[in-house]
Amino acid sequence: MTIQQLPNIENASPATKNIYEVDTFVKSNTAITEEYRLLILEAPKTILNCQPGQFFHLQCPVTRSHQPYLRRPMSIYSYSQQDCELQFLFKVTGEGTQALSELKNGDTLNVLGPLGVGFSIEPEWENLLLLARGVGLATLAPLAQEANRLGKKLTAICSARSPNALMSIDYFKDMGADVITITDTEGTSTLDNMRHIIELKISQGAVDVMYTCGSNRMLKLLQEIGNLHSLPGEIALEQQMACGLGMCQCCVRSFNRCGVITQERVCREGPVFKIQEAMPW
Amino acid sequence: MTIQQLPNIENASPATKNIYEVDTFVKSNTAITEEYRLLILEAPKTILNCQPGQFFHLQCPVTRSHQPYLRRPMSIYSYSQQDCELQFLFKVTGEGTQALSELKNGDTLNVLGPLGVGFSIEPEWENLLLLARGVGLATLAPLAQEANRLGKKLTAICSARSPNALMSIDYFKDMGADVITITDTEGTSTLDNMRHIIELKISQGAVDVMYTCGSNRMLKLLQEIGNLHSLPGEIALEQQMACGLGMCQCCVRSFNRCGVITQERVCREGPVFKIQEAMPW
Amino acid sequence: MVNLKTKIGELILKNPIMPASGTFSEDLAEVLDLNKLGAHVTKTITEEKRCGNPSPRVCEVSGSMLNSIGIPSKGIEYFIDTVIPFYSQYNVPLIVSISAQTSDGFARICERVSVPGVDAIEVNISCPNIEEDGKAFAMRPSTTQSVMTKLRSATDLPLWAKLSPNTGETIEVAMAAEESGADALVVSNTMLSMAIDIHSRKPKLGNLMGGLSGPSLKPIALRMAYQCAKSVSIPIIGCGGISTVEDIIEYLIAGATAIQVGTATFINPNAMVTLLADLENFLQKQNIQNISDLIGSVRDEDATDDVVFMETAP
Amino acid sequence: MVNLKTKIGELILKNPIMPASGTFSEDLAEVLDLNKLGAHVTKTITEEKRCGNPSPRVCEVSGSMLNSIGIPSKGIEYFIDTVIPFYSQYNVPLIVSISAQTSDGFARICERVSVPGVDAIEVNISCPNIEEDGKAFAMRPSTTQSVMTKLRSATDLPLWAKLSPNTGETIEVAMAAEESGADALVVSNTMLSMAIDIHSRKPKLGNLMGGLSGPSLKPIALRMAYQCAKSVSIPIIGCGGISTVEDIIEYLIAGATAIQVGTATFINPNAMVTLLADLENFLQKQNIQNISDLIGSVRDEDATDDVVFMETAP
Ligand SMILES: Cc1cc2nc3c(=O)[nH]c(=O)nc-3n(C[C@H](O)[C@H](O)[C@H](O)COP(=O)(O)OP(=O)(O)OC[C@H]3O[C@@H](n4cnc5c(N)ncnc54)[C@H](O)[C@@H]3O)c2cc1C
Ligand SMILES: Cc1cc2nc3c(=O)[nH]c(=O)nc-3n(C[C@H](O)[C@H](O)[C@H](O)COP(=O)(O)OP(=O)(O)OC[C@H]3O[C@@H](n4cnc5c(N)ncnc54)[C@H](O)[C@@H]3O)c2cc1C
Ligand SMILES: Cc1cc2nc3c(=O)[nH]c(=O)nc-3n(C[C@H](O)[C@H](O)[C@H](O)COP(=O)(O)O)c2cc1C
Ligand SMILES: Cc1cc2nc3c(=O)[nH]c(=O)nc-3n(C[C@H](O)[C@H](O)[C@H](O)COP(=O)(O)O)c2cc1C
Ligand code: FES
Ligand code: FES
Repeated sequence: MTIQQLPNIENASPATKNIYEVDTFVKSNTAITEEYRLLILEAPKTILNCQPGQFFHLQCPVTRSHQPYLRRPMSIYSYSQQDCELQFLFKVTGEGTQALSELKNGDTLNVLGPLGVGFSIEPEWENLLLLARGVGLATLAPLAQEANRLGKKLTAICSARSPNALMSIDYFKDMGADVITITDTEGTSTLDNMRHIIELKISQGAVDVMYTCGSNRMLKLLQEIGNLHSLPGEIALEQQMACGLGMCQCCVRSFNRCGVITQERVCREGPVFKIQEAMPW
Repeated sequence: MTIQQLPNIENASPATKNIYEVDTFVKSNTAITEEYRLLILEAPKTILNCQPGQFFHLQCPVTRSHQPYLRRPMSIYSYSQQDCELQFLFKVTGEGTQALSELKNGDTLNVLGPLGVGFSIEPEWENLLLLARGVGLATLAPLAQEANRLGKKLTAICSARSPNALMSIDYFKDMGADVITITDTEGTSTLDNMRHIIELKISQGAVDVMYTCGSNRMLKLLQEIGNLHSLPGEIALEQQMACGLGMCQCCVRSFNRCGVITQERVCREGPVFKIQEAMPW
Repeated sequence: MVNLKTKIGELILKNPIMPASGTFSEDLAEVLDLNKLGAHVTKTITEEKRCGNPSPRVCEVSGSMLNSIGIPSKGIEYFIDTVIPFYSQYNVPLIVSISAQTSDGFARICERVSVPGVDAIEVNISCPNIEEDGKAFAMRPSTTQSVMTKLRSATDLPLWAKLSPNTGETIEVAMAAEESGADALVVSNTMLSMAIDIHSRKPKLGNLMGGLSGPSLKPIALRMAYQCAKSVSIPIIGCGGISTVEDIIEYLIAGATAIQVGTATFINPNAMVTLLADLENFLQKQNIQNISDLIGSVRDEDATDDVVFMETAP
Repeated sequence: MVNLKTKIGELILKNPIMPASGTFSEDLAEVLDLNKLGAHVTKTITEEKRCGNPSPRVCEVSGSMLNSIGIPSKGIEYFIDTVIPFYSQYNVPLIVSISAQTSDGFARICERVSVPGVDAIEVNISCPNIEEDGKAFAMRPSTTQSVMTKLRSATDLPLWAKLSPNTGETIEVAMAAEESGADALVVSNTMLSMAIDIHSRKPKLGNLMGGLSGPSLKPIALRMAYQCAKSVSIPIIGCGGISTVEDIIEYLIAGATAIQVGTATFINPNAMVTLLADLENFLQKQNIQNISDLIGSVRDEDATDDVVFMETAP
């Protein structure tokens, strides 16, 4: 296993020190639902000093049928220095994730990371609320792990198309979370119902901070609720990436910093941003 | 196994009827010398109605390290309808053959063929002489098989850099050939010595026709000897190929047809040509 | 059943898939049923006999290829006596690609191939114009205009002008071709390129340079097809790097009315027939009844005109 | 030990490997030792603050990528106050890439970045010239000449003109740049291209079109580097699709004095350092003492001038 240790220099921004490009080995790669797979890698300890919300940039395999060129960004679903283990939960979409889905035990996967700025959990935040759907679960899962480690109380609202499509419920429960599931087929995943559930939790004093991921709908909802109750929150965002390191400026999104619109790089200043600064798209 | 049976139409030239594009399966892939490997494929019977001297056009595998794009032409080293077997003897040179060398048992290899016009053995030719070196052995081997089947007498002069680099000697012996080995390190592979050996065989009445492959040096030698003794001969030639089917005209070489220089396609009018018509390059 | 019919001017094709000139010949009849194709397009011919370029004529580059075949030609008589009758056995429009080094030469061969059995003439103007400075006709609107005007009066057959990606004036050339009477544009020919063998230090092609074709060319040719579709009203035939059904759909959405498949046939001789089946499947699955529903359906409403017509990388 | 030193005019580089503009930033310092590089080349800056293009700014195409980043810029002050001092900690020449939409704007920013710490100025003339018809300066010899002449009188620093593959007049543009005082040519920038999402039917780039970079560009840029090396006597810096040591050797043999690595760094952030080691190994194995022995050593003696200077696919 070649680890390319990369020198830390003075000017490195704190968030992305200790970036490694390294070969990992597939321990397992299994279907979780029809669309999602869990990839478990054996990785060197050194690269597993991660923050929840950070991501790795994966060099997907190349075959005659799939020839992804750029790396693919993937949130860390789980990491353990003790077990030398790194996990990704991914949705099979196009060229790159199809190639990932064909990885077999023992195969090599080159990863670059950990990258980006993850979620923060301020000491004074005791009650965490997390709102996740689809791929968002992958991103928010390690936050539950960390909350558990820090002894914080956690409410996880997990949304999906149907009860069958729900993922990681047991994982969140294991992390001591109070899990609420909502689905489209049951009609429980509407905006109104989400608002209702969150407002209820807030009224019970069970929310000091809210975390979410990706979706425009959820962002708007949490911005409204956050404004109303002066609650802080964080959101992990996605954007097309090339370098993943901050060089190419292709992953920018617009943010509203006290009325000034700025462009920030999702790979570098993000992928986690303050909910109130993020701009719906 | 998908066999794509391709219709024969009236205008098809006789040589390339029954061309198939088909997936075959690797039975073994082993190093023969430092540079050469033997690839044994399981192939459908239908595609194994071959002529010695014909070739297949191979779609080499694609991996992150090797991404050959065009097919690679390879002479048939051995074919057997009975065993559903197709063999290639190849030299590891660049992108494509390196990719071939990584094929493992059970892997799929898509082949297109059989292609081109092979060697002819006229009924009146009883004594065949074959002069081969390197990759040429691969091309001339099935000729020995065919000569053996037809009960012809065969002399095989096999040339190589060193005794260690000699290949397929046993194969030729099994086919009943009188095998003469010549090597650079022993100083026996000089033009003069080749000429000497062949002249001797001719004087013994052991040569009605001469076959060779590839090299400019050998072509010139056999042209001279053939002229001197009015002996017919055939040579298999190589040229860069794209389509392998006669469409792109990239594989042409010049030939001298009774004083007129013509351009012929190696993939279509060849790869086997009359020695007296071929032009040294 | 989906409707694959498409129209290039007056010419109706039963489906939009045809071979690219120079990557197709009578030989392919042994591998697939030529009756399945939307049209047959022959290798470019010249009036006189020609040898073509020195060997090697082809080499591989990352995921694609270069060629410098040149235009070996058995001459116009052989073509009329042998090739046209061969294709007449099929019930498929025959498109003949022609070339010459002067406008008058072009007009001459155009007239001579305007014979029964030929349904349209593809004009390969990517060849050097020896009357001017040796640059190809397709490099400039003025030279495109002058040759197309002569051709227009030399034949009544539909004229398809085949553009070159080597020009910096794609849109101007496309408009010049349209104005001077082209009935369709084929977009595009290969891109001038080079490769060197690092061991022998010789160019990998006998002719030093050659044309890039295959997947690497696709984003360039697609951009040109889009630019042309936006700037002229004659049909565009997309060509360059097509190897999957997704590639075909992309060209149709960009504005192409039909497409040509070149290099992909070298990798999979059955490519065109496979693509035809894939195209039918794709349309069925997407519930698209007519391919005409796809043509030019690109959703570029957000873009300003500036961007559509830009001719430089941003 | 092999000698990797190379000279671009008066400027001596300890090795021929440098990053391509826009694919490199201070951020890479966390991944590799910037002191190892032959030069540092910054992202193109403009005088004014700019936002860059709409998202998505990047997409993948077969074996390569398109980008339409545009030139987001924090403005010249930020650059002088922050970026130049950052690179001053390294013992490596700093090349600053500049752009503007008018010749005068170009001259202004050129003067302003001609400060200590800057060793050469790379002129990104692949941007639209809004004084004329909006085509990039690098599309035509005349516009290249006019902007380079103004720049020449605006600075004493070496000027590297970066050419565009979108022009049909590579050689004329190269000669115009040389005549008007360029000290070197960077060959080349990205090729205008397009990709469409077949499901949404939207262009994959927010800006509709973008520039092709990566392996697909190599045969095109290599051809341009060769043509330029044959037609001008100032040094050529090869750029386009370099990802292996073989690619570097190919450019050197074609006539490049140094090379730039762009997209490859996105795939392997360590690419430049790996290539440096590979280059040393390669030369050692081949028993080549000086890289200057490779530069321009292409064996093209068989080719006629016609072919060297052709500008169209054969
Ligand atoms: C920081 C971050 C974390 C992510 N975490 C996860 C995760 O944990 N699990 C998961 O399933 N997905 C995650 N994604 C999305 C994931 O990167 C894309 O699904 C994946 O790149 C798709 O690649 P593809 O080749 O299969 O699809 P294609 O559509 O073929 O991809 C084409 C190109 O678009 C890019 N792309 C496509 N979708 C996205 C997207 N949503 N975001 C960014 N780039 C995209 C690809 O990277 C590639 O360059 C994350 C994205 C980001 C930015
Ligand atoms: C009819 C015919 C039969 C052949 N039979 C055999 C055989 O039985 N065993 C064997 O080892 N080799 C044979 N060769 C040569 C074999 O095709 C090349 O060695 C092989 O294509 C090299 O591919 P590569 O990717 O490893 O090398 P690269 O040098 O990377 O190939 C680059 C390109 O050049 C082409 N090329 C390179 N060398 C040759 C060559 N000598 N002839 C034609 N094209 C070439 C490749 O096909 C490819 O397109 C034969 C060639 C022909 C034309
Ligand atoms: C081997 C070869 C020969 C070609 N010959 C011609 C030709 O004679 N006339 C012509 O107009 N185009 C010719 N072309 C260009 C193709 O018709 C087509 O425009 C180009 O290859 C791009 O399409 P592709 O990427 O699908 O191959 C040739 C291309 C190749 C690869
Ligand atoms: C994301 C990205 C941004 C770029 N930005 C610039 C730029 O600001 N100025 C410039 O002159 N070239 C820019 N380029 C072009 C590169 O410098 C280089 O010319 C091109 O990418 C070809 O090299 P490559 O194939 O090695 O990437 C950019 C390229 C990419 C991929
Ligand atoms: S992906 Fe390159 S800056 Fe973010
Ligand atoms: S390889 Fe195409 S004609 Fe021979």
